[in-house]
Amino acid sequence: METLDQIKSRLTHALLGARLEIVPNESPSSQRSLLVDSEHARAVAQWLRDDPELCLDYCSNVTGVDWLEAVGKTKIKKTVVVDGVEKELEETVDSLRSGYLEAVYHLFSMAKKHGPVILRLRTENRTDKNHLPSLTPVWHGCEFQEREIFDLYGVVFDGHPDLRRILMWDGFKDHPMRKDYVEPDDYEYEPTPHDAVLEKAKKHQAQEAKP
Amino acid sequence: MFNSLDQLFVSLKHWLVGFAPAAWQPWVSALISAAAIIGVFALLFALVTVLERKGLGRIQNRYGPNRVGPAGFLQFAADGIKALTKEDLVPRAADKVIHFLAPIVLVMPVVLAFSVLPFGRDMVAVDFDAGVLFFFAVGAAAEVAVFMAGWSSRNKYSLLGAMRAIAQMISYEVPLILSAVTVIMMVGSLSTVQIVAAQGGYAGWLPDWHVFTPWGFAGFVLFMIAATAESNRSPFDMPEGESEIIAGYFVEYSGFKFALFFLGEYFGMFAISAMAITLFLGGWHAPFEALVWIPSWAWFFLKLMAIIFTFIWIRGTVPRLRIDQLMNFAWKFMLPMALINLVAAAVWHFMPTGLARWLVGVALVVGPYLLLGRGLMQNQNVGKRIYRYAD
Amino acid sequence: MDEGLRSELQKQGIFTTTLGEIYNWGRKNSVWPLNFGLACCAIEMIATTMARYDLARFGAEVFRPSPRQADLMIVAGTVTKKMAPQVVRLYNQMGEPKYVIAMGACAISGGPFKQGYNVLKGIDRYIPVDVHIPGCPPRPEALIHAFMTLQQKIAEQQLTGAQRPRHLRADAPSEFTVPEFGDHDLVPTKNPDVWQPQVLIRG
Amino acid sequence: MPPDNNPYLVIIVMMVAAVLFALVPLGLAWLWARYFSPRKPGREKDASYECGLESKGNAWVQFRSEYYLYAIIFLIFDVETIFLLPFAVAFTGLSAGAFIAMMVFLLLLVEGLVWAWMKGVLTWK
Amino acid sequence: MAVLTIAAAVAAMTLRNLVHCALALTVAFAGLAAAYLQLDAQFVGFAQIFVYIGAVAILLVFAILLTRGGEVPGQSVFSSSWVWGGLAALAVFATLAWAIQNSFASQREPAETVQASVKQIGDALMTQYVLPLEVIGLLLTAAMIGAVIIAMKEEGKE
Amino acid sequence: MTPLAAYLLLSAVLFSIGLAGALTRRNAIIVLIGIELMLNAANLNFIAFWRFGENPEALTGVLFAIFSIGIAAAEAAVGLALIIAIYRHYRTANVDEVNSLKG
Amino acid sequence: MLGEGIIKGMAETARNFLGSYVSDERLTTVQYPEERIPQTENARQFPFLVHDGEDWHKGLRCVACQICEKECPPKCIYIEKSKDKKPDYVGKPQFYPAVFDIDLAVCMSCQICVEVCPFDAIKMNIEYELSTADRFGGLLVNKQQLARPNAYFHKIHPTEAAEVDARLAAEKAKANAKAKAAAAAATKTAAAPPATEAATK
Amino acid sequence: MSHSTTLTPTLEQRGFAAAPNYELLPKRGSSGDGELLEVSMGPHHPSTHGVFRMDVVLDGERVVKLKPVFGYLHRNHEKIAENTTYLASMPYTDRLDYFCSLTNNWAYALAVEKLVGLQVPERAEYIRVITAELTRLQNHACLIGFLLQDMGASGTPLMYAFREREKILDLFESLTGARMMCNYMRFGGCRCDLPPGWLAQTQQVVNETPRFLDEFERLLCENEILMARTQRVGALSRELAINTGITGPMLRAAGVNYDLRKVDHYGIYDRFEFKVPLGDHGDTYDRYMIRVLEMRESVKILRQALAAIPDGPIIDPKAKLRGFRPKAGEAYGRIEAPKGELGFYLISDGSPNPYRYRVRPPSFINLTVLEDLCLGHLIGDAVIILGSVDIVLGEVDR
Ligand code: SF4
Ligand code: SF4
Ligand code: SF4
Repeated sequence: METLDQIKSRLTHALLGARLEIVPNESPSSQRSLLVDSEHARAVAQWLRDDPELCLDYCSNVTGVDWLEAVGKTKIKKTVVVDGVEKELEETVDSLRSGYLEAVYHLFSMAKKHGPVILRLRTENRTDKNHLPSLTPVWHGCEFQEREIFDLYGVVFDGHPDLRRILMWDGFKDHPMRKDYVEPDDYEYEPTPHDAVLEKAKKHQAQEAKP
Repeated sequence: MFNSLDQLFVSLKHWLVGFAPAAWQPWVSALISAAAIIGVFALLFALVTVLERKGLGRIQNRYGPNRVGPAGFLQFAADGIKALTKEDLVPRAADKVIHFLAPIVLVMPVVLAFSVLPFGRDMVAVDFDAGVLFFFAVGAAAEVAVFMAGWSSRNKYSLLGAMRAIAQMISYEVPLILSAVTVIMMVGSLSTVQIVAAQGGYAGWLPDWHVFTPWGFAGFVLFMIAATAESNRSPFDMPEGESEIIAGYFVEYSGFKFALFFLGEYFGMFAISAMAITLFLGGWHAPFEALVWIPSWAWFFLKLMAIIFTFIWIRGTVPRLRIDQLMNFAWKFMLPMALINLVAAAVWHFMPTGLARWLVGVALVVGPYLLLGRGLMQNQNVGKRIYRYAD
Repeated sequence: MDEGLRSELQKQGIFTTTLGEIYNWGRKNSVWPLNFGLACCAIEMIATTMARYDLARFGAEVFRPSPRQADLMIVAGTVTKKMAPQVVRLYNQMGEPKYVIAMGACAISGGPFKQGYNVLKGIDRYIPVDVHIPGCPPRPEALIHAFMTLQQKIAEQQLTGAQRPRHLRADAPSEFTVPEFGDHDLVPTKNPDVWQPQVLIRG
Repeated sequence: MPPDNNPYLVIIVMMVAAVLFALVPLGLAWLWARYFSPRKPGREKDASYECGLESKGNAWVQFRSEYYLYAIIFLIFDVETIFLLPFAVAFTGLSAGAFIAMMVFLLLLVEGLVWAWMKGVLTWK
Repeated sequence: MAVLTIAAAVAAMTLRNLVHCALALTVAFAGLAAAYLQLDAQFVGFAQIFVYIGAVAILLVFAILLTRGGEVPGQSVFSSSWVWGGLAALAVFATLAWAIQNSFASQREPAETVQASVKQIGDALMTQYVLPLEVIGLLLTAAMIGAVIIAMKEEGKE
Repeated sequence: MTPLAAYLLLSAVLFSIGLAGALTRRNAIIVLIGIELMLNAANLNFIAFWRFGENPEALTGVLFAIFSIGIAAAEAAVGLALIIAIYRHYRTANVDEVNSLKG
Repeated sequence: MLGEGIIKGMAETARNFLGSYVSDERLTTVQYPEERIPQTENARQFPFLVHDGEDWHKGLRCVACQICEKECPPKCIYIEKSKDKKPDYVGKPQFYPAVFDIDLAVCMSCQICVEVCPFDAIKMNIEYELSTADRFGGLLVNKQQLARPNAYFHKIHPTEAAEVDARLAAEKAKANAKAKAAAAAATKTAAAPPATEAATK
Repeated sequence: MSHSTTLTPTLEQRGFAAAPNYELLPKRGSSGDGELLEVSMGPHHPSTHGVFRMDVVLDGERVVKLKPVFGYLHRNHEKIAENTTYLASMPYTDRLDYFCSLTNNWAYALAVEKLVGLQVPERAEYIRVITAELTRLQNHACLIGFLLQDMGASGTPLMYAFREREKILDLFESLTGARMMCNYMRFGGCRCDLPPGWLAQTQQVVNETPRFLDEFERLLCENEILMARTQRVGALSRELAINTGITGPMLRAAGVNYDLRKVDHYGIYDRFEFKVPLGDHGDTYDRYMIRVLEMRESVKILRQALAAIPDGPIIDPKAKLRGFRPKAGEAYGRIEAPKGELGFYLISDGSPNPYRYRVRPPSFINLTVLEDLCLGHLIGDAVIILGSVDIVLGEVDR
């Protein structure tokens, strides 16, 4: 299979105007990914699927990721965010990044038996500009997974055929997989409390005592 | 000695009736018959529920119930007590009156059906001239009961189950009766007693049972298949189709009403098996001339148990049919076969005794069977397959 | 039943005693479970009914799919908040007498998943549980043991008197509030009639 | 069985016995509930069962006509049986002509059946 | 028996719920069957049960469910011209009753023993009544085909 | 034995009830039920007259009754089929409404 | 031919039915309360605390290091360290658990506590008959209920217990040697507090 | 269920919020005959394999609309994993697909190994293959049993399947200590070595398996009822299967040759000789038969692995139990679990807890086509189609 760089260069030729970026990965797995802007995501996906060389006909995994507002000292977030790969950039962009939601697509080819090519889409922020194009029209297999991301992260996929909550009930208001989700306080009794549980327990008790 | 044993119950009844004043004697006699029939079959029901569970267990490499009472045989008593004391729920939306009546309406006809069945020599409650017709006519009332149960519960599953049940029962009733008609043709009577009497002889080592003729065998098989369907037993247990529509038409029944449905179903199964025995298996006649010393009623119940065991055995083996396949099977296989069998029986009657008669009879039955069977399979595009492998 | 209890009961008449014994005998030997599995524990529940362990020996293999005909609800697995109303409703729709076995850590307390936002921290918040089986999943033998514990419990119940079980008392409720789906959590989060949290805070 | 007995008497007694057979346990159950284990209807408890969900919509809906088609054919064959049975009983003493007459009767019905078969009525849709 | 039959018939005509009507009708049929049996027409009696309870009732019930008749209608169940209909029926009844009362035939005594064994019926059917039999066969076939055609949904339509 | 008049009266009552129902009810199915009831009443007459008749050996009444049962059943099948067809067309099985709808 | 497969299947069930009367393989039921499937050596159900010697309280190996509490995935262990030190510690000063509770209603039998415990103090029991009507009284177990003698450990997991004993003995020997050396060193200077404490016990 | 749906404000503007669930079809069928009946099957239903729910709209008995409803077993596995250490998630993976805890373990271990670059010793690889194939055997056996149960066989096939499963579970128990929740694999190897005599025992079980398979085939594979009920029912086309990302036996039944054991060459599957059975129709019968045939292939692999297992260490010495902090980065590891491609996607930020932990559950994605498969079939078919998809709610809802 071609390397990600080759794919990127071919893509930039094929789809003018698509803003592509390679997100590095420093772990030994070195599975790097391709960051695509939302306007061209659908076209890029289509191209990746239909390109005879690549033939990425199989979208295996769709993941939502929640990146909070950059909290200082977390290195990885900076490296992911910043287009430069260089480490020296880290200090300069310190805690400037705003939070966003991300959808990661792992693509494989069943015909050519290769992969993965990893596609990343990012929303502008975590609150109101939380829209991404749905890739379900390209790969049917994304349907439930995108719904799940919608449910748990609150990413709205435009063009999704049936976007509604999937795991939580319909009236549910939060997006529980977000990092800043606060669980409902249904603590009542915990025989073995410590650490976070203990904190919660104490808070609950204080609340009980209040009224 | 033989006679007294054989007529044990008959004499017992006469003896008992003798105590009553003359004017009451018919009443007492009828009462004793009714009580005996209900009592014996209620016991048999209790026994069979335990035996079925144990038998299924054995088929499935386990013991089955074996702790309640000696070897688990009191299981039914526990179940009965439980059912009696269980809360009786009637859904709010249900049609209360019909909901209440349905199990009773189900039990009544199946009990009535027993009254024309000869359980032994001289052991029949009533010998109607049109006994077989009575049997089927009364059996038809069970359909109404099933409908009442399913409809009155006002539950989606129960209604679906009831519709399925009725569709299935009416579809299999036609072949059921048609296969019985062959016997009636040969015997020339609708009376169950006479049908049994006609099978009393022994031709060589084979008894004169109808099942030992080509048309009789085919008729018996058809009758049994239809009987399985009529009594909602696997593989025709669609109306209850647990994996599809929960418990079918009695989803909403609890407590003893539910038990009555259970009872009704088993009684129906007994009755129809007994009818099969009467029509095809020589009723209470012994299979070998040498064995006639065994009382007739013992033979009858032995045969009944054998058929019930087969029911259990089948239930332990096969998966359920689908509703459309079930209907197809009834109308496109069973019904034509039953009609052809009618002709086969007539031909058998008109041909002289001899090998030729056997050959023609067998050909008339087996030929259509193969044809129709093939047609059925091909129609569904069903068959074995060969698979390929990739490295 | 021990002698002292028996003589005491004799005052109320030997009739109720024997009747009660027959009643208990029938009930305890014919406990039909609801065909109801939630998660991993359900597989062990199924395994219990299979040949190797054979729950049928106790006359309990009749897994009824309809709650109307079932006596025992084996809550086998994780009860999520999304599932909890249905579980309670099913319980409500069972006819008395009815029993509940909470099988496995999840059913008792939320178990390994008790930190989850969608996991109910124990089914006994909404319905009364007769027997708890710890384990994740409990071995099939443990389920049989629990079943025998339940039988024991039934055998000890009395037909009359103040001690008689819930289902024999006219004033005791036989159905419990079904929680509703709220904005963030179930409403209510527990049923105080059934479950009162113990006061135990340490550390 | 004394033959002089009125057979319908037995049937009536059987019927009554059967009804009693069903009613007595139900009565016992009722008594039990009355004295020991009170019935406790409730809003949820008496609601229709639907897999643990609240049942929505009416269960009494309009069904498809295919059930009815089967019922028609069944009815016709049922009626046919009524004629077939006397024939069958008389069969042994019948002439070939009468037999043929019956066959014609049957054939007419079979024709109807074949027509229905060809028309696809017998195929569950 | 007669009282039950009449009551059931009345119920069948007046109940609001169609399914109840059908079930009441079933009871009425059963009552009639009992009357046949009383009249020593065993075969006819059983045939009555067999056909009416076993088949016609089922057919009715299916038809009711197919037309969504299971529900209790909101408005009156009687047609607008019910008064006239009732009066007409009453008039008919009066006439009939009068005729029965005054006819000499009603004083007739029954024959001592009648034999209507199935065998005789069969013999009669196959000899004297062969033609009606064939006609009935034709009629049944025609009815089946006709009913099926009517009840089958028109292809392609709707 | 019960006199003939009783049977005839029963038959008449049933006939009238059937007629009344057929004439007064709105639902076509009930109308059909009424007609069915009338036919049965007639059947009862056949049997009664046969039983009390001059010549019970002739079996005429019995055979008539059998034929009549067959015909009535066929009629019911066709009638109900018609009702179903009408229902499908007009979405109602009420005679009045169908009348007023015409079509 | 239609029906052939069904007959084959019925032959198979018949074989099983008849076989259940003659062969064990076709009747696999182990009738639980009377017969039991023997538990293997590796079997695990719930944790217990090992103690050496007769006195469960004194002999507890646990030093309340709280590692298991931290690592337990569902957080079902609750430990409170003692204020005073463990009387018989070797090496670094150690505590004993003042409270050591495990909520069996939560425990997922994952054995992680056992794996991470550096002192071989917590091991897996094989008892499973713990069903109870009393959720809190029956399933929240304290250290006394958890304590089992080493002999019990040997009984249920002989191989593992032998290994542990050998390792502990070796460690002890090493520690003793160390202590001796320390003591030797101490005699040169002054008596070290730990050594005296150990001596009093 | 309360339908007071309110999501984020943006959604309300988009009009999503008003939709309670999905809109129902008009009350009359397209055929203009009979009313549509809306039935929910599940969450408490004998044959939805747990707490799955299908909202079905029936036209007579025919399915005209089917919507799967999930979440009744949503146990927040991913959230919990993100709040705990890498190791502590291992026992949780057992509870994903609770039939196949060992393959789940393996997939997770594989992903972590990719993330931190651990080398699995030879012996551990063999153990993994053996346990994974045993898992496959028991999973497929049970699945077939359940499928037939759904078809209405009164327990017998399921009992026979569980009889075999018990044998394999005994092996698991003597190896890992638990019957179902094995929690056996560790990053870089396995938790403990094989107990003495285990291999011989396994060999015996493996040798007996073909006999069981023969029995099973005699019992049912030629059964006319089974064939009639499964053939041509729920046929899945190749194209749809690929586009939907169907994996596992379901994909191969549709005729696509894609087996991760052959494609990814993970573990040491290269060393074994086995074939991949493929179906041509993609219907329920194919899905059933492919599993039967795969079991035979598994037996082949097991025979080879048992013969060739070497001695040696069972865990990478670099792996440590506590204080495990992978470098920042991400990895996606996947294996061919019995139900299909089981993948784990991990993002590490250098802390002891994964920043993002995602499971790619095969049966969840395989369910995407459920509606396509069921439409136009009868309700009885929908049940067995669902059965043949082979779902386990633990991993569908996580
Ligand atoms: S207790 Fe354990 S095995 Fe049971 S459902 Fe919960 S996680 Fe699964
Ligand atoms: S059991 Fe072990 S790990 Fe846990 S506190 Fe005690 S010594 Fe530490
Ligand atoms: S076995 Fe697992 S869950 Fe149980 S106490 Fe130990 S670490 Fe906690």
